Parts: sequence; structure tokens; C-alpha cells
Amino acid sequence: MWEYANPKRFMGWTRPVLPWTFGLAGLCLAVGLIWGFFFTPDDFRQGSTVKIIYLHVPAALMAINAWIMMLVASLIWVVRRHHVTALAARAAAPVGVVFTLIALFTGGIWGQPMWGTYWAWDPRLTSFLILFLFYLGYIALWEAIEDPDTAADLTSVLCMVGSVFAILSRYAVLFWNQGLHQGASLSLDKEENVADVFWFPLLVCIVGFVLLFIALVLMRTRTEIRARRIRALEARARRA
Amino acid sequence: MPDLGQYAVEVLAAYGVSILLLSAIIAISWRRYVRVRAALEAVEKNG
Amino acid sequence: MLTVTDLTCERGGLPVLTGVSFDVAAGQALILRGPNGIGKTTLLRTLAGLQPAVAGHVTYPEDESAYASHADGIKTALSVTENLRFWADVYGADLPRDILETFDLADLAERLGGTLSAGQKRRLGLARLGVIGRKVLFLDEPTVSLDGFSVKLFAKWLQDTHLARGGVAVIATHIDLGLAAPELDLTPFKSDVDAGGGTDEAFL
Amino acid sequence: MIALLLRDLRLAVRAGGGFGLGLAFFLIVVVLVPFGVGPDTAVLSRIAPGNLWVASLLAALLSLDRIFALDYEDGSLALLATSPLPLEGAAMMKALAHWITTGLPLTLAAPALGFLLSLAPEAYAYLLLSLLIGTPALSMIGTFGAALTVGLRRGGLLLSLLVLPLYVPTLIFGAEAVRRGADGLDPSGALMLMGGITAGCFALLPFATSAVLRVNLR
Repeated sequence: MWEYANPKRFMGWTRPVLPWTFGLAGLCLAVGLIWGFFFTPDDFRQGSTVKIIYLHVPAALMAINAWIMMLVASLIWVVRRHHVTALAARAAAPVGVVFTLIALFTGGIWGQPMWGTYWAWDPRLTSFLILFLFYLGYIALWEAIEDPDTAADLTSVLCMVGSVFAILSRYAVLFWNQGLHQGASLSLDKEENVADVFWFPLLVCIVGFVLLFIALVLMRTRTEIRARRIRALEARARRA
Repeated sequence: MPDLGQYAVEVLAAYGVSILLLSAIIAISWRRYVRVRAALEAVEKNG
Repeated sequence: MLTVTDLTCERGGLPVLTGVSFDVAAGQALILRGPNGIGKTTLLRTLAGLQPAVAGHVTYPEDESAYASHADGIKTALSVTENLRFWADVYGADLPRDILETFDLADLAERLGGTLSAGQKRRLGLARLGVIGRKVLFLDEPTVSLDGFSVKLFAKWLQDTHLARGGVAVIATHIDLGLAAPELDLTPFKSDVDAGGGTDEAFL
Repeated sequence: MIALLLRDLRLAVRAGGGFGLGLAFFLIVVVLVPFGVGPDTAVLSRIAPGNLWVASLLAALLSLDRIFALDYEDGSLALLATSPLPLEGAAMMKALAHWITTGLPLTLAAPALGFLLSLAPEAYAYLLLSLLIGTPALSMIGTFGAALTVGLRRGGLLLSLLVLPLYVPTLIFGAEAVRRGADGLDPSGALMLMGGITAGCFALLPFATSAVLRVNLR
């Protein structure tokens, strides 16, 4: 299995996979969002704002999953030193930032009709704000370090330490403010509360977001591998 | 166009901004993809 | 006492030296030669354990090595004696009574590190090696900014004290220290342009 | 290891600025707050716990980049890494030295500044206690951040960006403990959680710090 983490092998198998992933992601997103936006009824309590669920929930889910993927990739890099995993973690971070921003923005907009204010220091929204800061620090560290292996090592350690502190922050924030988030109607862990009419398009959207994330990470990882190869070739040319 | 009622602005803004952000990350990633691919081809041709 | 077999070291992701092998017996020194950029510093840092070797083995008695780089690690706000005492404490050693005389620092004992000249700082940095009492020394350009007299002083300490006690030293230098020590020219070990190893290999 | 601690403390005293600068910064931030929010003592008293905590956090942040930068530049960090001293221990001593030169003075000065913000009288003990328990964690987390950025020429701003999110839990529990104390509630829960964070930081972060330092010395 580790064979596929060799840069050349990775470039090989991702080339045919990439367009299919993008195509499927686009299809799922188009179907899910159009279905959700045009063909679902309004919620009797929330009115049309329930339509935000098709963006908010998948984005929030993927914002966290992107970080978890970066954590796993960092661990693999530290243990097995497979270059592709380190570069994939780097490639995933900006995508995670975009998902986090979408989750924050749609959450805030949803807050206006629900809570009467665009921003409330609700524990979940606050946690996403903190996650956003972690993403920024991670990306900034990658950008600041010249040597790619040093950068991979340092960002991996930061990702691991950051994960621990992100979880701590989550609990600290809960302790600090009990919150306004009405989990029952919109969170996934209580999916039985989401009526089927809302659930199916939401599921399609989630699949779409997952596929879009995979496609973007594959594409960006390919870019990172190529950039790294340019660097290696130039370093060798300088020595010749 | 479905009737969005009193929250039309909020819902449309959520969709608009989200799609804009997604398009932006796709566009940026794609642009860099093409550029780096071209740069690598140039380096490989010379080397 | 020090055995290096088939060592490959890298700098910036590419191997610079391949297949370096040598032995240094107790009481012996080895002088590393080679043009700038050949990888003398890289080799010494690899030997000292500051960076991992790409391939090969380095063996010497555990907890017996010390490394001295271009920088002396002198604290400008501490006096000469305080600087030395700190390193003695870190290594759990006593400050040898004649150490200041050996390196011609007796008159400067209470001077602050920041007020020393470049050569005086270097002598203080070398005196650290006399304080910590390690047997295997990796010295990178130890005589930079030393005058002729100080070079002799250092060579004398190395020969009469360190090597005489069964120590070992690997020294990268461009000048003649006046030691009866074998020299190793690193030029033949220079890695080929397409040599394997190095972290960049996966991308080439 | 004690030798390293003593050396760092001696350097901080001799180089000047070590003790004084952080404290002066703390004072200035606290003095500026009333200019920003107005002189109403009721308002000031309500926001005092959070203000004192945020101000001391920023003051601790100020001197972080000096923890390793000087040792890195003059080469003593590489010498320390090849010395018999375990680098984990060195990292912990560095954090301890930073705490003694900044965290401890801040803790001791905080009650005096509490008067300026008309902190509720019941809260003084908890302010002192929470800072005493919490500032060591700030120093240890900061030492980790300083190790991450030690090889960078202009790492100061990046260091703040990396460290501040890590400070969130400590800040929340610290300020919460003082606030509960001021409101006459029981702050022991917050204090205990913060103590747990501090203990966890000192148990785990030295390893992360030394790993990062070795990478940066490569």
C-alpha cells in the first residue's frame, strides 16, 4: 500500500482519478444544492433559512475532517517519512480554511434569523473561529520555512500539538459559554431529528463536499510534488 | 425560484458567498497547478 | 576509538559526501582537508550527531564526544570564568586550575565575554574543550581569527594534553597546525551528481 | 540543568529589560483599557478579570522570541544539543527561566493593577492563584513556539500567530476562575482544569520542543 505514496506512483495513479473525482464532486454538489435550494419545503419554525443546512453542515464537517486528515498525514510523515503525506497535509490546509470560512459565514448568517444577531459567541461557532486560527498558523509556518523537509517536520509537530490544544479549546469554550446552538434540529449526530425531505439532499451535499475535498487535495498535492521536483532538479543542476 | 420569504437576503447571501469561496479555492488551485506544470516542463526540457 | 564506515552525508536534501571511511586510534588526530563547500562542516555535524547520516556507521564511545563549531557559544553578558564554569557544570566536570593559563586567558578572567576581541573569544571557545574533558573532539576551523602565537598554544594543548591523555580529534582546517597527524582529503569522496541517497531522491 | 537555569536568570538580570520590560508593558496595557472603555468603575470592575488575564498573556508573549534566539545565533544551542544535558530538560529549564523572569513578576504585580480596574475585593486571591497556576503553562507553550520559529530570521510575528491560539484554553480557565471569584461563585473547577493544563504542558511539551529544536539545528 505504501507503494502508492511514492511521488512517481502517486503522480501516475492520480492522473486518471482526478478528472473523475472532480466530475463526481461537481455532479453531487449540483444535484444536492439544486435539490436542497429549489425542491425542499421550508421548515415550519425556521422558514427558508433551513436551506442553509446544505452548505453549513457539510462545510463544518469537512472543516474538521480536513484537520483530522492533516493530523493523520503528519503522523505518517513523522513515522514513515513518506514525502507525499507531508505534501498532502500542506495541500489540504488551504482547502480546510475555505471550508472553515464557509462554516463560519453560513453559521453567522443563520444566526441572524435564529438568534437575532450575526455573531454570537456560541461555543460551536467560537470553536470554528479557533480552528480557523490554527489553520492560519499552520499555513504560515509552512510558508515561512525554506527547507521543505524542515518545514514538513515542524508543521507535523505543530499539527499534533495543535490538535491536542484544539480539543482542549473545544472543552474550554463549552465550559465558558453553554451556548445557543440548537443542536437537535441541525446536527448530524442527532440525525433522526432531521426529516427525510431535508436529509437526502443533505446527504448528497455531504458526499459532494467530501469528493470536492478529495479532488482539491489530489490536485494540490500534485502541484506540490511538481514544485518539489523543480526544487530538487534545480538543486542538482547547481551542483553539476 | 422558490419563495424565500423574509429571510431571502440571508439565504441568498449564504449560497452566494459559499459558492464564491469554493470557486475561489478551485480557481487558485487550478491556476497554480497549470503554472507549476508548465514550470516543471520547462525545467525538464533544459535539464 | 573512532570508526567511520561508508558514511554518506547530505546537505539541503542532496548527498555531498559518499563512502567516507576512516579510523582514528586513541591519541591520534585527523586533519580534514578539501576546498570550500566540499562538506567538511557537514561531515563534522554528522559525526557529532547534529544531523542524521544518509548511510553508513559512525562508532565512538558513548557520551565522550564534543563538537565545536564556527560559533563559540560565548555569552556576552558573562565573564570568561563564568562562561567556562557554566560548561563545566553542564558536563559535570571541575574547572581545571591551569585552564586559563593554558589558553592565555588569565588576565581576562573577569572580563565580560562581550568585551573580548574575536581572537580572545576563539581562545575562550577552545578553552571550553579543555574544561569539558571529552575524549572525542570534532573541531570545525578551530583556528579562525587566532594569531600565530595562539595557534601554537592551541596545538600544544591538543598534542600535550588532549592527545597525550588518549583523546581523539577530527579537525577541519586550512592551515598547518604543526601536528604530526594524518590528513584526509575529502575531494575523492565528493558525491556524484546523480548519487542516490538524500531526501530529494524521491523526486528525481 | 540547574546550571542552565541559573545562567539564563543571570543573563536576564544583566542584559536588563528581562524583568522590567514585560512588567512595564503589562502596566501600560492595563492603564490604556480605561481610556478605551471609559472611567465607569462598574464597567471596569466587570471586565477587570479578563483584562488582567489578557494583558498578562500579551506581556508574556513579548519576550518569547528571546528564549532561544540568542542561544541559536551565538552557537550555544548547538553546543547544548551535543552536551550530556537532555534537550528536553533544557527546554523545561528555558521555560522555567522565562516564567521566573516574566510570569512570576506579572503574577505579583497583578493585584496592584487590579486596584486600577476596581477588581472586586473577593477576586484578588483568585487572581493571584490563577496567574500563579496559569502563567507557567504560558511560558511552556511559548517555549515550544519559540523553538518552532528559532531558525527564522523574522519569526516574531509568526511566533505570536502560532502561540496565541494555543493560549486559548489557559486564558479561558484563568479568566473564568477570577470572574467566578468576583461573582462569589466557586472557582475551584476552573482552577483545577487550568492546573491540569499546566501539568500536561510541562509533561508533554518539553518533548515536542526538543524534537523541534533538533530539526531546526539540522
